[in-house]
Amino acid sequence: MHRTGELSGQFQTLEQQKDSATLGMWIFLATEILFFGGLFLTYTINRHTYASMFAEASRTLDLKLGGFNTVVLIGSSLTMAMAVWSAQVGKKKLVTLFLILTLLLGCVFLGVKAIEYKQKFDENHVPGLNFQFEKNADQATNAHAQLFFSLYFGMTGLHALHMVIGAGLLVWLIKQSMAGRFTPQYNTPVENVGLYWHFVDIVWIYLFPLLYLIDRH
Amino acid sequence: MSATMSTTPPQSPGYQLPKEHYLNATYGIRSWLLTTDHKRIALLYLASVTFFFFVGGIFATMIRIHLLTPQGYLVTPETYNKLFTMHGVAMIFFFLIPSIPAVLGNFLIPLMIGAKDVAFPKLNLLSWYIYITGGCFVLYSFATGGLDTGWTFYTPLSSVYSNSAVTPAILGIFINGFSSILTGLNFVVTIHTMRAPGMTWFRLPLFVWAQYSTSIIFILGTPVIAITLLLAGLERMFHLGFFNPALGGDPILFQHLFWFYSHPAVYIMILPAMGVVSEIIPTFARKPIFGYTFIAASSIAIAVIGFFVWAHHMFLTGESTYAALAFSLLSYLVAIPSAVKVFNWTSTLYKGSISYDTPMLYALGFIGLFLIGGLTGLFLACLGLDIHIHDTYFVVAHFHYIMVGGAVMGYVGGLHFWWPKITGKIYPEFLARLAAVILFIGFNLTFFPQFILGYLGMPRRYHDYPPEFQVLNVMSTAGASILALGYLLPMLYLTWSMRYGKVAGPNPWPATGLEWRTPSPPPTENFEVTPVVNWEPYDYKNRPDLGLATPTAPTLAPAHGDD
Amino acid sequence: MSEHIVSPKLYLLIFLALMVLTGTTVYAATVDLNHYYRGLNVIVALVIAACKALLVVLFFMHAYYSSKRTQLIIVAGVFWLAIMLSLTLGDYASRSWDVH
Amino acid sequence: MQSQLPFYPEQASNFAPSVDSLMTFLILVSVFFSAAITAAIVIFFFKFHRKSKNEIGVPIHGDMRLEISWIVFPAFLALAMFGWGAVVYVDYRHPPQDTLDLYVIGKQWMWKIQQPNGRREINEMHVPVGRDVKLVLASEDVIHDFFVPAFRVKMDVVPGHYNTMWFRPTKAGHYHFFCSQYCGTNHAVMGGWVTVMEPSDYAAWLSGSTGEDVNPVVAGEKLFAEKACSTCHLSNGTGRAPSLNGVYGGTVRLADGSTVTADDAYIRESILDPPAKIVAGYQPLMPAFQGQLTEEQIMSLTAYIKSLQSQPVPATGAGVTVPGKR
Ligand code: HEA
Ligand code: HEA
Ligand code: HEC
Ligand code: CUA
Ligand SMILES: [Cu+2]
Repeated sequence: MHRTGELSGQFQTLEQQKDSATLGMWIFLATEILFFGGLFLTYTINRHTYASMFAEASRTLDLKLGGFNTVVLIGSSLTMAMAVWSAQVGKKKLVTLFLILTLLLGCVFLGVKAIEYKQKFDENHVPGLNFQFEKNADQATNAHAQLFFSLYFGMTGLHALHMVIGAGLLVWLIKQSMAGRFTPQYNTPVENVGLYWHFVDIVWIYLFPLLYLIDRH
Repeated sequence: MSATMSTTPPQSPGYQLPKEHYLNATYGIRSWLLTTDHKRIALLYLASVTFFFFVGGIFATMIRIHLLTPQGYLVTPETYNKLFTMHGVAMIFFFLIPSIPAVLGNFLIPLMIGAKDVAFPKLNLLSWYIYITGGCFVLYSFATGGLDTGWTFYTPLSSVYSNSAVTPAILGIFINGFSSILTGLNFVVTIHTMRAPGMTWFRLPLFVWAQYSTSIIFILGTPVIAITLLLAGLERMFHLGFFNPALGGDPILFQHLFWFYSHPAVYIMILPAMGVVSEIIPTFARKPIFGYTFIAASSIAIAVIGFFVWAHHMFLTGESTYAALAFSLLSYLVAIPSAVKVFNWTSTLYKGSISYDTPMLYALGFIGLFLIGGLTGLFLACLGLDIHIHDTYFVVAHFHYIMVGGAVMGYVGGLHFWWPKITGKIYPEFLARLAAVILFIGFNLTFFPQFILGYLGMPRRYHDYPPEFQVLNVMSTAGASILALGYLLPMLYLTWSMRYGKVAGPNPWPATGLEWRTPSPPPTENFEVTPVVNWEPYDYKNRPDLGLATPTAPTLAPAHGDD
Repeated sequence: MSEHIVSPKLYLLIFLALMVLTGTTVYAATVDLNHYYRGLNVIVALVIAACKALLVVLFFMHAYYSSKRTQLIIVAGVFWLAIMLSLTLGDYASRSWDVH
Repeated sequence: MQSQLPFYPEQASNFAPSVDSLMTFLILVSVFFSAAITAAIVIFFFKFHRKSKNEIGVPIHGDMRLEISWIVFPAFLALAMFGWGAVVYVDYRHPPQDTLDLYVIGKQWMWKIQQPNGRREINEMHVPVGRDVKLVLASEDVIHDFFVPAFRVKMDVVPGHYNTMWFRPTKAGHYHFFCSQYCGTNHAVMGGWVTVMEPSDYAAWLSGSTGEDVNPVVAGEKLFAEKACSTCHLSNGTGRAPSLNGVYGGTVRLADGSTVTADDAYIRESILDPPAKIVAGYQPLMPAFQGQLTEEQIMSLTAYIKSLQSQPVPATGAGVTVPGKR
């Protein structure tokens, strides 16, 4: 991703430069799969061992907020895709507009997440801080419920961190887009940030059922 | 295809260094610390991994001195435990894993494929800074309380019980992981998109194939160790329970996650060294390597199959019998591509024109020591035998044979081989051969007795051992002092040669790779004109530019079709 | 790299499909499917998530139109994840077969 | 223990000869390959040493038949190693029936061993020669590993669950055992001695047990009352919980339709984490005892439950009560 869209020294052609950037982005996303993969493995094993406890703990999460956030995030993926499209067809104004929309939706997501975290905090459901699952829960129940919430915070926290980084990248894109940098010939940064943003969306697509939707009957 | 190449001047003694090259293109600390030139970054890595090798080596020396007597008089038990842990951490994560990839790989990959630089030069510099940051965290941990968990960080010892500075060490290794990932990413993209015209996949030097395979592991393995250590660190900081059975967690899960990375990581350490050997042998036998395709493919095979064997470190943890059977069988499978390499290297010598310059001595030493290390890996992968030798000195001997006898020998050999390219100077040949022989002898004396110790039942990580094991331990310590001397020599004469060595010229050996077709040291942009490749790798017969005799008249014959 | 431009209509369509799937997964979680087959609830949830992820990868991320090389990287990432999950879970699952 | 053969520790169990012959086989294979390759290198060195400065080698690019043969031949040897190793290992992981069961608890940095009759030892283990011995291993803190070189056996001792190992001592004597998994500061001194005795000596030694040792069955019975297990687990099965009489070693049907064998690990799990496996026909009422019992207490409870096999069901249906409880 070169700042100006000019050819940087190590490359021979713009084509080669773009090819490299895209390849690099995809490889990075492959590492991300494995990075989250370790968490998913930990989750799977614990959920299997403490199935009923996980179901019980999962039911304390706010399904409405979680569902709302899912819609918001998928929506932001749509606007991100539209931003890429606008760049590809050369509608410079639209690029900026869609990037801003994406950023806004991302912020809404993070805001809701913050509300949820606050609730957990009030309910003493934050591991490591006076964790207490139910009023008179015994030691073992507490420990197993804490496992669920550790994973909940670990997974959503890491996901949120990715969102924050994504938001930072969006701000950077918006600035450039306002300067009219992105053209049908040069839009690799938009495309690549797009790829990243969609990936973060996919992670959430898995987190939502795994954390919020355990045996809600 | 005619071999019309006109870049290299004809061989003649009395070379001059090129007027301007990457070392003197700009001056000042800033020009080094902010450089994006892959060659300079390689030198930054060279300095830093050497530093960590010293750190690790000093710990190793103290370990060996302590083990001279059964009760050990040098240090307390706590300190001893810190010594081997810090030795392992410094050597593995901060010396051996980055050594060949980040030093030789960085320097050579663009030169070998005819590119001006790697695909993402800034990312490359960033990798180095990340590495240094991680290193600082780890050094901080060493300096403030040390680290006594073993390099494997098994929970719940590391996450609950240890009183040492575990958290900064874990953070350091976590951070360092991103350096590996970025390096691997950079290499893969570079190899895919930056090859010079004519540099097809099957004309790539085998060193590049090895680096490519290594990068696959960097990319797909490293993230897992990152998340694993992050979880262990969080568990330690916030008293969570992922791996702590007292809170419902599972310590075996940690081992699965740890070895999912750390077994493939051993191939990160050996594959690049195999790549180096695959360059050295054809050069000093002056003939094409035997079975190019098989060596190239076996690198990829090792990288891929290497991901299927990790739980052979866990045969006695209580993993299921079925899992143990599967992982043992797969471990034998991964030995086959290594065997293929060994046989092909040996066959390359057949009907060669062999000279025994220093790099060749290291390469042949590598074959022998890697062979022993690899074969004893088969003992450990053998389920029935591992019951007895697991976690004994047999394991310690196995991995030092591969990592010190194999990987470090390959690294030092590679440094000698490309030293003329890196510095433009030749090292003193006699001293260099002497050092190679000293290292070989010292190494075997240090680590061979440990196989016997292991089979006799001496567990590893013991600061105190039954007296009947003393004789073998004394032998090992004696060997280690020879080994230390052996490492001291190259450090001295290589440094000396940078200033006082003879000027090497572009292609002193001569070798066939692209990197030898540009001045030594190369200019910042590597090649004056983008090279065009129209010869096969390691092809001496059709390279009149090298100035060597050819069996037939030096006609410009087609590059292939010779057999 | 030939660039393929996906029409906004298709994007919208994918988005709607994702919404429908989200609704389905929420609904499916409120029904006791485990009753029919042990663990069916999780399986359904994961299959739906996989479908959603596939839609995003193929169309939002243009993998459907990308080079073989890009597709190979995606497959490799998923495949390696599968190695990690299947071999580890295989250990856990087969421990209880050792009844003696 | 100093051995007669300088490269082998003493052979004192049924596994020692099998492991040693496996070792011999692998050494032979290794020597074969090392010798062949070293010989090739040395011969080529003398034969193909560079004769003149500008000489080059004969270009040979490869040979398909060779490649295939050096893939296939090692593969066969590898399979042989795997197969033989697997046979020994599978045998080791499956203890025979009717073993002498000892409980071994590792904690930083000592070993507690309990004989079947309750006699306890610390860093010492007495076993009879010629009898199949099974060790049930538990840890109070971190991972340890019980390793007896002369028996060629070892097994990790993992907190949070039981591992088992077995062997049959074949030679009376005194053998070192070690902790072979790094476990912190005094890992190196966390060892002791296994004494293998003639069966009659062993019996005598066992009965010489001093009165201080609390029989685990008695201790377990006491705990069973103290922890109020007895309020639910009535022995006639009329309580809210299943009767535990004869449970041990049998097959239990679970609520989800599957079955399990009630071994040590199952009893342990049932106590620490009851919801994990619910007995068919019962509600998940039982509180989890994780964090409230030491490994030793769990073993006593298990020993008690095990002893219920042979006890006749009390006619009164009053369950198991121990006089003089708190
Ligand atoms: C660079 C590092 C490196 C490499 C390349 C290897 C390579 C191999 N390793 Fe090793 N290993 C380590 C570093 C390495 N290892 C470390 C650090 C540990 C200890 C970790 C710790 O606990 O701290 C360890 C531990 C270790 C164990 C666990 C031991 C235990 O704790 O009980 C096992 C078990 O299977 C094992 C097996 C193997 C095998 C089968 C190979 C194979 O890849 C070897 C293949 C090579 C050959 C086989 C030689 C060439 C072949 C021939 C000439 C033909 C003949 C071949 C046949 C007949 C098949 N290793
Ligand atoms: C790349 C990896 C690497 C390398 C290169 C080495 C190199 C050496 N190691 Fe190793 N070692 C490990 C990786 C490595 N090690 C690992 C992973 C462990 C396991 C840790 C654990 O259990 O957690 C281990 C454990 C280990 C043990 C077992 C400790 C125990 O279990 O109790 C021993 C014991 O002998 C040992 C010895 C040595 C020696 C003598 C060298 C020598 O080769 C070192 C020689 C180098 C120097 C000495 C420095 C350079 C020389 C000079 C600067 C000259 C001047 C110096 C002097 C005169 C002193 N190491
Ligand atoms: C509040 C009642 C209650 C108490 C107190 C209680 N249990 Fe239980 N226990 C049950 C019930 C109900 C079951 C059957 C359902 C299940 O498997 O969880 C059970 C099952 C078991 C089982 C498995 C039995 C089988 O047939 O497979 C064991 C073993 C056991 N309990 C041991 C104990 C021990 C030891 C204690 C005391 C430390 C104890 N229980 C205390 C209610 C109780
Ligand atoms: Cu206990 Cu080592
Ligand atoms: Cu391994």
